[in-house]
Amino acid sequence: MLKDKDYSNIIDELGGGRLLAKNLSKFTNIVLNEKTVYSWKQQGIPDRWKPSIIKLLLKAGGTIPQGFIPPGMSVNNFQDNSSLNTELLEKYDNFNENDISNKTLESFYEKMLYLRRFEERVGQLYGLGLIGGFCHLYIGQEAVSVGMEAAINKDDNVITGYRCHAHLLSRGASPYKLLCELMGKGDGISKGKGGSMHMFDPKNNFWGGHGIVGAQVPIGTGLAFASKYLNKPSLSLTYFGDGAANQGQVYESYNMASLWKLPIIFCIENNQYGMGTSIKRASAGTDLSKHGESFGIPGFAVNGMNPISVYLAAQKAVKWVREGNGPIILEMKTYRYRGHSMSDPAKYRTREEVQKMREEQDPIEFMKKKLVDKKIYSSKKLQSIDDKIRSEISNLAEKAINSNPSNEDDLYTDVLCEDYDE
Amino acid sequence: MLKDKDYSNIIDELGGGRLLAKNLSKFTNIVLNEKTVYSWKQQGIPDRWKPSIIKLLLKAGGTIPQGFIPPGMSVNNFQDNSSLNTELLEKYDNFNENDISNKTLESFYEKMLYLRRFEERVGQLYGLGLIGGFCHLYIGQEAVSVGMEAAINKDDNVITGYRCHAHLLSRGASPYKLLCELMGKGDGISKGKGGSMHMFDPKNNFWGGHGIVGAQVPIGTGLAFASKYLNKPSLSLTYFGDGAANQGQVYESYNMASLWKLPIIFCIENNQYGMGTSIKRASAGTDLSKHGESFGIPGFAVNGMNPISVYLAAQKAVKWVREGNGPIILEMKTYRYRGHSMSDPAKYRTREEVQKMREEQDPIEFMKKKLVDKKIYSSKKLQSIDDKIRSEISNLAEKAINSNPSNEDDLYTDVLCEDYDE
Amino acid sequence: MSKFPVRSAIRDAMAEEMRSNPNVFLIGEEVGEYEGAYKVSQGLISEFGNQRIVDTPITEAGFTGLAVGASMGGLRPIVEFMTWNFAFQAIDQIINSAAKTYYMSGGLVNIPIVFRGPNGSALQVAAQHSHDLSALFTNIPGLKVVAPYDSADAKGLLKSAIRDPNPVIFLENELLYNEVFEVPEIDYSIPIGSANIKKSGSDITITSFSRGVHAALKAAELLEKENISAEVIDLRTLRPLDTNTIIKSVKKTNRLVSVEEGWMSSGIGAEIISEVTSKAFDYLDAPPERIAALNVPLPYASNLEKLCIPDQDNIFKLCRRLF
Amino acid sequence: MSKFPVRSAIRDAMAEEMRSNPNVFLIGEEVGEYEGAYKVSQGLISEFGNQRIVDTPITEAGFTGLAVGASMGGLRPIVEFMTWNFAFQAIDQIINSAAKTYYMSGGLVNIPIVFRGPNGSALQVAAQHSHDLSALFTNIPGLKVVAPYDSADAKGLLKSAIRDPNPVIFLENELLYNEVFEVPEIDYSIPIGSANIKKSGSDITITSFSRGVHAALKAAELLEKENISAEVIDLRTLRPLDTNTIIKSVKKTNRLVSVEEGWMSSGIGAEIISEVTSKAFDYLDAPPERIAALNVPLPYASNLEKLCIPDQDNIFKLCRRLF
Ligand SMILES: Cc1ncc(C[n+]2csc(CCOP(=O)(O)OP(=O)(O)O)c2C)c(N)n1
Ligand SMILES: Cc1ncc(C[n+]2csc(CCOP(=O)(O)OP(=O)(O)O)c2C)c(N)n1
Ligand SMILES: [Mg+2]
Ligand SMILES: [Mg+2]
Repeated sequence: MLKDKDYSNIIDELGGGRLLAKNLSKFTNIVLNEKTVYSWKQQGIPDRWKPSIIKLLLKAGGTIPQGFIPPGMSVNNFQDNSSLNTELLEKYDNFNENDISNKTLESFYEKMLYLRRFEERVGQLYGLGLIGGFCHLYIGQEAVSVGMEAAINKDDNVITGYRCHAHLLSRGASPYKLLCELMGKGDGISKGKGGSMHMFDPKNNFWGGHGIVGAQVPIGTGLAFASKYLNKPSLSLTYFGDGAANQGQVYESYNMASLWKLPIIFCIENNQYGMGTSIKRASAGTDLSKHGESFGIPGFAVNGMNPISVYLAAQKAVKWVREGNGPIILEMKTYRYRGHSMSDPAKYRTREEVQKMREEQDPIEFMKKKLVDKKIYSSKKLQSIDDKIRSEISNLAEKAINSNPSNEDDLYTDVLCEDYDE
Repeated sequence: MLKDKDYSNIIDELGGGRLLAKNLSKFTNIVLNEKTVYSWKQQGIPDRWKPSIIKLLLKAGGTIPQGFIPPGMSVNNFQDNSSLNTELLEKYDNFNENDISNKTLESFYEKMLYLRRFEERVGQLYGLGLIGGFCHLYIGQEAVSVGMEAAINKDDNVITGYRCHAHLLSRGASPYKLLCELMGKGDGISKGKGGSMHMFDPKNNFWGGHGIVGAQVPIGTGLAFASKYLNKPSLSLTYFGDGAANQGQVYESYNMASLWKLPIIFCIENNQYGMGTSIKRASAGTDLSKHGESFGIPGFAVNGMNPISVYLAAQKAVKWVREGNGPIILEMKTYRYRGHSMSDPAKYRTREEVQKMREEQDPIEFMKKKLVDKKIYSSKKLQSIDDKIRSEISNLAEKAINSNPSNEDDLYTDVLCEDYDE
Repeated sequence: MSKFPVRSAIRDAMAEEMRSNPNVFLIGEEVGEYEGAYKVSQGLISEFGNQRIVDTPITEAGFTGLAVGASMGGLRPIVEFMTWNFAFQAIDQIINSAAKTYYMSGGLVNIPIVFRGPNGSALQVAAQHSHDLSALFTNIPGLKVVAPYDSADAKGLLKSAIRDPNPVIFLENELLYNEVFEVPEIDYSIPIGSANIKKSGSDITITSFSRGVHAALKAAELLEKENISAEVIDLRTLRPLDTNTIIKSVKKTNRLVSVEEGWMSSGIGAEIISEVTSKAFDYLDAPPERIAALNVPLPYASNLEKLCIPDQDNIFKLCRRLF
Repeated sequence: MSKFPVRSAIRDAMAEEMRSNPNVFLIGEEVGEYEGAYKVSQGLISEFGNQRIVDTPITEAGFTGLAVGASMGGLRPIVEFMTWNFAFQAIDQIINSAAKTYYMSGGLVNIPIVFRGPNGSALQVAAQHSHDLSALFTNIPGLKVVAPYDSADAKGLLKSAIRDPNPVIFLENELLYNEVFEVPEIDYSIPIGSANIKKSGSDITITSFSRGVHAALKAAELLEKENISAEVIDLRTLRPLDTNTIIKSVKKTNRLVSVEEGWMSSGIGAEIISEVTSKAFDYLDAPPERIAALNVPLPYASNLEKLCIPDQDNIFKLCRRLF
């Protein structure tokens, strides 16, 4: 808390009550009574005026007293830098592969492998008829979720589309609850009501799981808006696909995010296809990371098949956003090995194309090799990790299969936050 | 019509039926039977295959026989130039003020003045309670409509939002019918059913008059789609405001227009305000002409208070589009003198700001001066033109006032194109 | 009791709730510096600042989705649509994101949010600016739909809506903004879901909501002169519908006329009649009837427009026909 | 007569109309190279080329508006929504641009266009992918709304829709795509606006449409066993509703049950019941009733989902209760 003395200081530094009232009125377009401002000397400055006052202080070249800036934020959050400054972005380029600890490298491997094995099992369960509806697997894209997650905090918010299992697991959601959800069980994370495409885990700050292409983008922007409104240091990591990137609401979100300098990373998972349509047939400008430029949002493309590249890019983006520079776009060049959903025969691309990606760019194989080359892990150890993951998932799947289906008494719950009249 | 011989030539030039079938199949992703292609030697090449064949011919360096390209189009319509080429745009920079005839200059003055006097009268009639609802005047922006119209043909399609009176008049719509519409009369261009915001004049290829901000932009894109589909040389001139420029569907339209190289001019009338919101508070990137760049659409800003600048820019844009280069964006920097609509007190800007524009940048005053300086017209002549316009509009207004209100029998007509069951 | 126009009743409800809960904020086009296209948010920006009274670009889909996200992030957005017509651009976010999330998340994520603005016809603003969206929203589980008539209800219901943990559709009417009604001076709110008997009567039940209530009350006066005693019910909430109050009334009066300013097909009247025939069929002494906007897009010309929206005379005639 | 699944009936209708009118084209997501997310447009791109079978980016608002403009420009677009759920993003263009333009232009500009795709629930695709939009569209003047059940109707009605000079909403059902029915081998079309009596009966009228007809017919069989003779009406068109056929039937049977797979409030059943009580009140021997999807967003879990959509047993029980 700021002491009375400091308040007087600030107000005086800004020319006293009358001038400050006048300037604040001009600055914010809100007419302020000078009496009100004088009263702040005694009562303290209300929170909602602080951002504007900080901005005025910065303009006037004044110093900002310790404690006046909300925790976790920096002066940058209040600086006006409305035009795109790519030079500035370069200042954030100080993350290096060599700084990544062995432990982190190990975790990349384990986490990606977990996602892979999990999705493979989901695919099998689908094949057995134990999972229904639409089901979109993440196989091939694991580096993106694992690399991004490693750079953010638990307090940050994550949101994505229907291809959401991996992002949930990366956030720390219970794999058992996910499996139950997929099989329409009462223990499901949404009690079996949401299914593969609609899962939420607010405790882990994961906000869905959205079935409507592109809809999560303004919602993710809203999560960033809330962080800023509440003076929280958390950012919003908003994922969407190359197909979704054509949606009008994405551009509306770019505009608002930039206009209001919201703390958001727009993370495009460009896996080259939106369902059966290759990006070349769907986007006039295939350089998706550049689509924010005319809104003053910087962006760059990242090798999304390499968890280390993803992690380095993510760190840079996180720092950029966290320091109050507003939004940034990361375009992850990645690839999905399976069909768009379980029911897609994927005739729009050749087997060879897929095979080539698997052989030459697989993120898990890449990490395997890296760990062995760096002598962090032996091949034997790698195998034992795989075995452990497989058996863990098998057990969970078994348990989920044997759990009870969704409770019919729950049919009418959760429509409204109160008793619901049928 | 192309003669049989020519068909054989083309098919042979492209390697004969088998190869052509194969190449066309690859090129269009449509599997074609070689027999079908051989049959074209006798029956002629179906229209729908011509564009692809022309493209193949161009690729192969072959010559395109006279008559094979649809009338009014050029080879450019079929060339692939998918990435933005601003250098190319410079090639279109060969329009010059000195080439503009005196007659054209005279017409700029007369037409702008007509629009001004018309809208002034509309404002008066609104004040008298003879016009109701929402009514948006064009006063201040006249140079845009007059300059653009001078560069397009009657066959081209024009569409805009609710601020549509001027664009209709420029297209050649009946001022009497407009006045009747505004006053809810049976003689109104929409029988009094549409009012100020919803007027259509298909005979003059004017397609509204749309009340929903931004909605006309995809519709205008569809008009361009139809021209291309029907191999017509007409283009679509699609107007919208700086406020509308933030709408997601505008970006969706940019994408499709560029992807499919549609013949469309996106003409942004940037009058600095969307209702009471200045562009600075609504658009993160205020350089609206650049928002197409990431979609491969070139654009430039134009002095929209000067009909000559508008006309030169329009000629360039029309040539660009007409020759098959796809869409282009023109951002007209303009200004409206009146409130957003008749009910807007316009407190969001100062009187001085408006006054300054009127005094320093008025397009009509500019043309007046130009005509006198160039000794094309005397001041007396200018006054007599004004008098003539005023009295013409007065007479029409009088006639419209005395005409019959909308016919109550028309209440149930025009809901569907057939008898409508109440 | 003091007298206030509906406009300030709505503004006061927002201001009071914003004072008591710092997480309530207002977002929409022209709500801030312009103080509302219809001046409903007059004065709010000077009290709450532009962090809490947020002017948006003209991007309905975007800012509606943003508000949904903000509510996930712990805020309580009030979204103003300049008019409900423009909400069609945002309807996916309202229906698919706001209304369905609580259920799809198995109760983990609720969306406390109010969507408000003027709905239905005004004066001569023609088809694209006169759409009444009531029927559309009442079809959808996960939403509450409120459509008050007078100032006291507007204020009391809006306060409930802002406090409600669910998404609430709040339908105002431009032509009511200037109408002045009494408002209690105490701090109060009115629960969502209860209809109000505006005038009790014994011979016929007339239900309506929003501006339709005015015409219904006038029609009741005309009926009184013919010795027909009409009970006029202001529905106030359209979803959940207060069926109990309606049924009770019909059991007493044995006749029903529903009045609405939206279109008839699959409308509010259709719903009420179906509920009544299902639950009180044997009490009906005449076919239950409905009156609604004529079955055409609203025309601009004032003479045509007037014919389209039900007025006291239409209602009066329809009611009298049932005797 | 030959037998065809509904899927190919729809495809054939499009192909035949495209052959006879070069200005008819199909536009939507994955309609071309992928040959339709549900394979409805299978084979069309190889016959008509990618100028007439147009794959779009995932931009529903944009391509719907584009289609409206194309129809102004002289074309006859068939717009496929991958499913109708996604049309919420385009609803402004459907309602404000397509439905209202003919009226607003005083008859100068008509919009010949067909919007089609699978509507309502499928299997376990959950709330955001199971929305039934029937009720929403039937509220709106300027639109025609068609919802066929079998192959012959799907083909005949779609041909009429494509030839229609007005905007037509054509609601298909994913679960019917594989169902096989007889289709006449002649060149035919079926006029929009006429219901079809699928089974005649004397004791009760059951109305339904789209997949609901299947359950209604099955329920009629069960009723038959209890000596209740049900007349089953397939509405086929939801706007304009063929009220004559329904009223005539009710005057004969004196009982009515409406079946729909969408939600009940302000739904199709509500409309039918209100029309029937208004025009045949004295013929009713029991309250007219309706059955619809349960009043919740559709859950994913198969056991819960099954409870939500009316089936033959629910219908049977409801009908029997009326005797
Ligand atoms: C608004 C909307 N339109 C269409 C769909 C159907 N659909 C589901 S996923 C998808 C492709 C999306 O592709 P992309 O954004 O690249 O994500 P990816 O599936 O590749 O992860 C489509 C068209 C939908 N769910 N929502
Ligand atoms: C979708 C939608 N949102 C809001 C409105 C209300 N409205 C009408 S005009 C307007 C401002 C548009 O500004 P701009 O595009 O700059 O055009 P201008 O009026 O300056 O010509 C607004 C917000 C509307 N008609 N449609
Ligand atoms: Mg993709
Ligand atoms: Mg403007």
